[in-house]
Amino acid sequence: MVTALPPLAQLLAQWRLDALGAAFAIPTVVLVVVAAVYAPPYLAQERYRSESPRRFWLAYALFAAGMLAAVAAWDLLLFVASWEVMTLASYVLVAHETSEAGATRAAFKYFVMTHAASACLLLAVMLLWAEGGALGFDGLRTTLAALAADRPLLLHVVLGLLFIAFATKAGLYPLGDWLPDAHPAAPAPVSAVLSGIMVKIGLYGFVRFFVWGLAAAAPAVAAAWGYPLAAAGIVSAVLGGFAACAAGDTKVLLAYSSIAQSGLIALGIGAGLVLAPQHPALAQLALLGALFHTVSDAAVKALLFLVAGSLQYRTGSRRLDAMGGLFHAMPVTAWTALAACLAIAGFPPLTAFTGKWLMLQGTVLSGSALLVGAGIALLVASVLSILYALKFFSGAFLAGPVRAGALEVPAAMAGAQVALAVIILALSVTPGLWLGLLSGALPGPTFGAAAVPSGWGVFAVGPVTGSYAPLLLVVAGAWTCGLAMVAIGRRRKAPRAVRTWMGGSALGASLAPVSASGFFVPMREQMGGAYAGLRFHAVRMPAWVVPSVNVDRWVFGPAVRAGLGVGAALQRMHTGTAHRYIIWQLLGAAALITLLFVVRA
Amino acid sequence: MSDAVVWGFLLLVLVPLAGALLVRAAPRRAADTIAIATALVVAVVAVWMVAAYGIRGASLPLGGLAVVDRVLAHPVALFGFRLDALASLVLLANALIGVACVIYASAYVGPKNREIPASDDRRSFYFWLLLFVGAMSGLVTSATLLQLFLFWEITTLCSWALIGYYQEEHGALAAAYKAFLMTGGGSLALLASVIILLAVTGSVDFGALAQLSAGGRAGLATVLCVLLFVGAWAKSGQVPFHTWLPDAMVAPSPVSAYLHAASMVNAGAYLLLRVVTASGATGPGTGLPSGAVTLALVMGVLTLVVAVAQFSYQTDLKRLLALSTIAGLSYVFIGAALGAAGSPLAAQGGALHILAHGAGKGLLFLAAGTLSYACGTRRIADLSGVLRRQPVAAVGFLVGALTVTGVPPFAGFWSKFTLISGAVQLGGTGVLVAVVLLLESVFAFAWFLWVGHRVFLGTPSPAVEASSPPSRAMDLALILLMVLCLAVPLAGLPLASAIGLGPGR
Amino acid sequence: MTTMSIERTDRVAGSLVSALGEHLLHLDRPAPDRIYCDVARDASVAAVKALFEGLKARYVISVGLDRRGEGAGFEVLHCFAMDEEHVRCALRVALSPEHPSIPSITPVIPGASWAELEIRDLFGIGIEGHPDPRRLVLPDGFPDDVHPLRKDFPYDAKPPLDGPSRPFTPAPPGTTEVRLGPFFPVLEEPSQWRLFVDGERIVGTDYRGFYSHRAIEKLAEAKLSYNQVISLAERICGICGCVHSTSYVQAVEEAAGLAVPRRARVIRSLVLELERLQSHLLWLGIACHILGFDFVFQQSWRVREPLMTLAEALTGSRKHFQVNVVGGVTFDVTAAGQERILETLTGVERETSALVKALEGDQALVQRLQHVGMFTPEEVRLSGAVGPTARGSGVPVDARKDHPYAAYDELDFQVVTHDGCDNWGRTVVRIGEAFESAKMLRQCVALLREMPEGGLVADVPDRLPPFREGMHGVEAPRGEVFHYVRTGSGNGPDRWRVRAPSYQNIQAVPTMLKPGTTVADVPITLGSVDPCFSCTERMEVLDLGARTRRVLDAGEIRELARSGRMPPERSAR
Amino acid sequence: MSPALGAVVWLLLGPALVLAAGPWLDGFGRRVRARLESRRGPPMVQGYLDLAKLATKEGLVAVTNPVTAAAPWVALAAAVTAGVLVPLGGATPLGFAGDMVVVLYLLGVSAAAVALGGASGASAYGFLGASRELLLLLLVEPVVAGAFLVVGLQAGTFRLGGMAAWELAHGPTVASVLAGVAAGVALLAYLGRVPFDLSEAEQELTGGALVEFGGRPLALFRWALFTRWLVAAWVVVEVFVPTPLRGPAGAAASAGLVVVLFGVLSVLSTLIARLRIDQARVFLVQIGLLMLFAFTFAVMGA
Repeated sequence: MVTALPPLAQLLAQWRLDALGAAFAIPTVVLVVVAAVYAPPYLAQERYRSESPRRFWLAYALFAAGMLAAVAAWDLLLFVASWEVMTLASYVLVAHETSEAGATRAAFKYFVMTHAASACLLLAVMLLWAEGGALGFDGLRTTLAALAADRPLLLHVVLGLLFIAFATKAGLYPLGDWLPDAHPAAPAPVSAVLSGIMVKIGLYGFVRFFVWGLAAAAPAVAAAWGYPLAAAGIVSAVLGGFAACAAGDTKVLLAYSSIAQSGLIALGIGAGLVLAPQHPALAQLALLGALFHTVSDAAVKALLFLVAGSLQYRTGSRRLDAMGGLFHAMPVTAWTALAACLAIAGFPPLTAFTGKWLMLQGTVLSGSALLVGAGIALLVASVLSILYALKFFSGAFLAGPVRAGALEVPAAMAGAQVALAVIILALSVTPGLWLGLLSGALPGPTFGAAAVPSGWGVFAVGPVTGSYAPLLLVVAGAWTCGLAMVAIGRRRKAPRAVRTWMGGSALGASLAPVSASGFFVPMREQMGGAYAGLRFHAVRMPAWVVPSVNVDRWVFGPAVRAGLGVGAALQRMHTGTAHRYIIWQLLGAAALITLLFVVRA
Repeated sequence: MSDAVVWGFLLLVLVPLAGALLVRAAPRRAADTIAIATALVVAVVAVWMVAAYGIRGASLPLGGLAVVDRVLAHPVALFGFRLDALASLVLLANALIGVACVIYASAYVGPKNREIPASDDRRSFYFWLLLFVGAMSGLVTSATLLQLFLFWEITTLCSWALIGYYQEEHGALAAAYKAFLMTGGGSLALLASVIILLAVTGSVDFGALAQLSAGGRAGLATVLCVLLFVGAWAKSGQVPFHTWLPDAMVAPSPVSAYLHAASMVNAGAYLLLRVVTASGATGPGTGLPSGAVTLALVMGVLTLVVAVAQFSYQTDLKRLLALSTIAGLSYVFIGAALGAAGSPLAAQGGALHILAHGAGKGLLFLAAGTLSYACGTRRIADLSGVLRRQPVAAVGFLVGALTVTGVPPFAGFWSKFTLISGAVQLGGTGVLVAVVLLLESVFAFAWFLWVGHRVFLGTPSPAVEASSPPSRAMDLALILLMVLCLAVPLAGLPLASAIGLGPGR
Repeated sequence: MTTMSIERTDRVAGSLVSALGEHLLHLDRPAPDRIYCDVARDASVAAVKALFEGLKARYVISVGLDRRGEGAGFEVLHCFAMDEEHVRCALRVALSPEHPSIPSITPVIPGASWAELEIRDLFGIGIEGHPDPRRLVLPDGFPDDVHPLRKDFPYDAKPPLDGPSRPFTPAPPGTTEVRLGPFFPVLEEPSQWRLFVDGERIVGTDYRGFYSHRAIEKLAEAKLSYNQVISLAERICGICGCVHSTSYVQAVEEAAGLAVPRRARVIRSLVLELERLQSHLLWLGIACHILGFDFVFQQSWRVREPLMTLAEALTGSRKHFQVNVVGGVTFDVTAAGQERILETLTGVERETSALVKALEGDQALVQRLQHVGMFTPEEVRLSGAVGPTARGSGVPVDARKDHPYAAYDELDFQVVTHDGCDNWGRTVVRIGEAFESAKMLRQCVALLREMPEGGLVADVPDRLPPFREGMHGVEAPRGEVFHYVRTGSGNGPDRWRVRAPSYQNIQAVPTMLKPGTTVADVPITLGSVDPCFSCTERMEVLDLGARTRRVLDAGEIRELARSGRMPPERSAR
Repeated sequence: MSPALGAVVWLLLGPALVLAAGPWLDGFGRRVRARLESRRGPPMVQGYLDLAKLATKEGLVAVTNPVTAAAPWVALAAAVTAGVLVPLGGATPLGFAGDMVVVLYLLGVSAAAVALGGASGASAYGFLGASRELLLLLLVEPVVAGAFLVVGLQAGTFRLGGMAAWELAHGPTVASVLAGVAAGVALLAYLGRVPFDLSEAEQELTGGALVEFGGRPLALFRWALFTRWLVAAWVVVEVFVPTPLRGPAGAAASAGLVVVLFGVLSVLSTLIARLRIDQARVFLVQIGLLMLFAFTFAVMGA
């Protein structure tokens, strides 16, 4: 039994950044820098004027440090501490707009829910420590293996606690209910980092503990936990997608999409865990898919949140209804948004396709009923992502009144967006390169580097189960356009611009423009109820609690009153009348005799 | 035994006493200077003592009384001073938070206070406060139960005087009287326990109970334990004596922060830890009787639940904090009980929690005090948007809340982590207790955050709009405590790790 | 027959006297089964209530009259029908010649809304308390104080077009406006429906019709002779060849007290049923086309084609049969024609049966029709809807049975009804009626064969008695066509009021578009009443000389159409 | 011919072939339909004539922005690219560039480009059409993809060449037959033919998503639509009823099967009334169940 904490200095020295950590740390650094470039002009908005920029930047720095520390910590306690620093700093960032009730309420919900999850993490860590006697990650596998051998029940409890903690952070349904509130409330650069990276840190937890630790130590247990993880992933991916389709607010839409994407990644990780013992090659594909999707979604989702921020910066609203036709007014934002939307929709040749494609192979080809189901759910979720991506883009940039004038955001903001778009394109056309690098992050003997398929090119990915070369598709598409252009003849002149007519008058003259969300109501109707059904509601204290804990009322108060009462009664007895004393004596004697009888009997 | 140790112990008790007398006699203007200087000297001495002897340990036996020796037919050590890791933690809390509170009080108690404007003459206030500092130092460094009891009664007296300081304030005298009755009544039980112990075992050492239990008289030992617990519960406002502490919130905020959060109320918890660490874990023939340990554990958890259950309907910020204090102290009681049940980590965590919680809760009270000072109200409903007006208090409140609820990297995390890990190590019931503690942490956290949101964020309410700026002294005190909240683990963790179970130390 | 009808009329008159009580000023029975009651202006609403709610009479139409030339004032006639009693009755309300106004009955009978507004627009008779007093009939720009149907307004006058336009109801907040029309694929004629939709679900509608009001009533009253009006009446509708003319001549015959020869009456029935049969097949095709089922559309029209050829062979024309003349018909159906009818019918009946069988088996189609466009019997009554629209809701209103005319009293046929109250109900009714029509056509041929040829026209006096009234309904394919004729002092009508069935049925469509209906259900619901509504408002003008091009908006097109000149270019564009 | 050379040749020739073949299907489909409706119908080359007519018309655009301008091109390019990935005559020269999932996704891109085009015009009809198009995509895509996955699952690969080879080697299994039927029926919806043409429902939305397009852009959209018909029918044929013939004979056999399949689809499309979106959902869910049965058999190994 451990009798004391190890010295603090020793604890604080446990850092190590392995390939797995780096796979999360590098996107973190990139996103944190990009969002930091975006933030200054964004925060100069009127609505943030009264907030202290120092507070923001201090929290932002802590936030970044916390995230990096969480992936670099090589010690359970340090991991927990970094985790909480990350949460705490992000809470301050979410609540940045202190006078806005909605933002603070969201921040509150966020912090409380994630803190409750941290408590689970803490308890799990304590159990691991108490059982294994070591806090370092080096001993983690040993501890897990020992637990699996000796105390499987306890191991499952620990894993269950870890599951709750990571699932909450990763926004998996229903534990991630904070997400749709917190992400919209935060300033856009913060939302970008929250959604791009912090949510992924929750998934890092899954990979670190379940894949890196557990799958190597106790494959059977890991496979068993793969099922609930994949199931949570499926539910989140589908419900999140439905909710995103139903949303009318840009950032709420993106927040639900984060839940959905997070669910997809969890699905991949879960599938990897399940498959690892029997089909290591497919497991590898699923896990690689999940990791690739983590990286690509980090860039895509961050970019989308920055775009949502830019839209809010210029239109003052987050509602798709209030926007529309912004393509000409904000060309840079529109182009980057287009890249991100097409990417998140999973259209080849853009980036999100790769991850989904690999996960699809990993799940369906396994032939396991549950995983095939997961594959179909993945398909549904993919189509939903197409729906909400197109809804977002068309609602903001295409539909509605055509806006004139230059509304483009300041250079720093546009620059940040462009940088992310470039990253997305880089990830898109060279999937083989990144997958090769990520396969190095797959841990342990099970998914070791030896299992990496050979012969993957930089531009083409070709496992036996599928093939994909995005650049070639682009070439074929371009060639097709060329042929078609030849076939239908050269355009003599540019098409003439006319106004949209309806019912005898031009749009904008007497007819109100079509609002984006109004025409996506079918989506709202058909999909809105799916997620909202299980949102958390405020808890009220039952009425009986208040009086029942008032000890003064039912113990001390009566005691004091009784004491005073006895005193007063005694006082009244002393009337000075002789015969009353005699009566008392007789009564006393009678009582005594009765008592004697009772005692003897 | 060097002279330095002797001087150290003497200074700890005598400097505040002297300061108290001096401030009483000095002119009104010099009172602040004298009081702050005294507190600073005590703090310096305390820090030095802890640094020098905290882990190594130091003691100054003073022997007993001839009369008693004769009656019991052998020499009994009735008095003496001792400093070890456990005492160091509490001493640090007492001395460091003491400085902050005295500095704070120099601005808070006076005519500028919008809630309760008071006279500029703070001499009697300082008198009681410094007297209390001395008494508490003595209490912490006492080597025997008897000496501890004597200082104990002095702190009760100081508490009575300070709660009733605002005599004109509605309910102040009644609250003071109530606190005095309840804590005083409790100490009668403690006295009884000490006297019987002395009569039966011929010792007033902290380990005497364990000897009694080991000596085959577990029944009597249990009864004495319970009597001793009653004293400790009453002092620390634990169930069923938890009702005086919220009422005592009519006292000036620095008093609430110091006596009723950081220092005096810890006495009961400290006593228990003292007895537990001196007794060792329960086991066949050793340690405290298991029945008493179970009772302590059960009452600790009960207190926790009862206190937290009352959070939800509090309208007064300080009453809420008082309830939270009750809950916080129950951690220490639980830690002690778990320690007695065999987990040294839990006892260490409990000890560290005294310091961590003291710093955090002191900070919370002072932050709340700043609000009532500046805005003239402590009602949660009347306050909102304070962040814009009183940023230091707001940040202080947040830091305090994060500290007492155990969010890393603040002090409370380390103490709670150690304590709960200890509970988890015990397995079985320990894990259940750990779950309850974590649930409480989360709930308390949520509640504090919610109150914090209501009070500090949003648009300023009329009361806040009209608020006056806080004084520098008050902000300084807040900042000191914030630093403390972060710095506690640095010194506290090594000290706590040095606490072991059993008479060996 | 006549005795029976006199007894019936006595009974109804009795109940009218007791129902109207002191409101009744005078009761007039100029013809069998026709009652006219004079009531005071202020008692008109109470009288309408007594009739509509007390006696459960069916509202038909309200007619405005300008009798200032006869030394009286204005007059409004609220026409009702007591279908079970086979009696038609009208409440006559005399109004002042200077500032005529009448309390609105729309709050009691929602279906009276258009009729009242039309009286307001065309006669300048104020309607007090109308719930939606927007302009209805007058075109945009027509001055508010000019009322074309007043006798002092020359039929060829052109007032300055600087008056107000009809405002549309704005879309409720949060909804989007979808405009169907003025030109829309399923509305073959101009009318505009504005649907306020939340997504695909409808939360409200606004309608505007009367885009091509042709002022035929004014023309007839001002310029035409009785027999000239027949040609005009036939051209009211593009699909029906003779229902309006039949109704008109019968109203004139009723007013003049003319008895039409039996053979002429049988021929009228025969042509009317031929009409119905082709019309229902046409409708079936269009309904299926609306539903995206072009297969049935093509087949249904193919099946209908022999009927059109038959019509041409019998009358000389595929449409506009020119069968009627006041007092009889213009041609006989010869033996060869009779043969041809029977022959054609056999083929049509066989093929229609096959088509219907295929339709009823198509679950997807049935599902699209069932429970859509719900129209309850009570709503039928309130809206005054007629024809298959009413019968699809189980209301057996049918002028052929209720107010027999032509040879229908001699024919054996069923009034087809359906309790579905939905689009499917209306479909089933039309299909059933098509077969009933075929049956009746055979009966007509049989009747013609057994009666002697010749005697197609009654003796008609040179001048018809002036200021006599006739009101007559004919059951057209879409429902009862109603014509009111008041003979004039010359050789033409003094007042001719036409009420097409669609006039009431279209008013009922918003009721059928119950909240929750989706956009996809609108065209077929509208189609289910087989609305009879013509031209676009969008027009592009190419100036080849200047090589420019302009898009004209509604106002500019109007200006161009009326003035014949290009409107000046507006700087705003 | 070396694989690399084959790939280059097919990359150059394939798109031209696919582009050329698509419009013929339109003429063929209309002829089939006309015959069923007792009409003569247009000539077989009507598809080409329509495109030629539209290409010469002046372009009118309600909203000018790069996305709207690019949408028709993307729709066409994606559909054609999908086409060149499909095996023909037993050869899959570009099989390394994309598998079955890529093909389905590219067809999805093509459909989404139509929706984007429809949504850009601010016309209520266009928007409703786009909205319906996307909802339909949501319903049909998993069904069609699922049916293909069944074969992929059995073959152990998503490579189209591998799937066809497996199907040939193992003959029709219970699972693949069920999946084939599901895919065939779902094709109606996938191709946006009646009864699933509700996104352009002329009688309701006057053309729906494409209402604001005319001239060349409309020509391209129509061309993309024809190509989608071709490619989808083709890939179904190659995966579910692969021909054992190789080379030109194999290509001819496949083409014959595509024409037969498309003819059957045209008959079905003529004989069913357009569904409302809720009916379409019910219908597709039923097909989806069939697909799930297929999966069940596939997982069991049947």
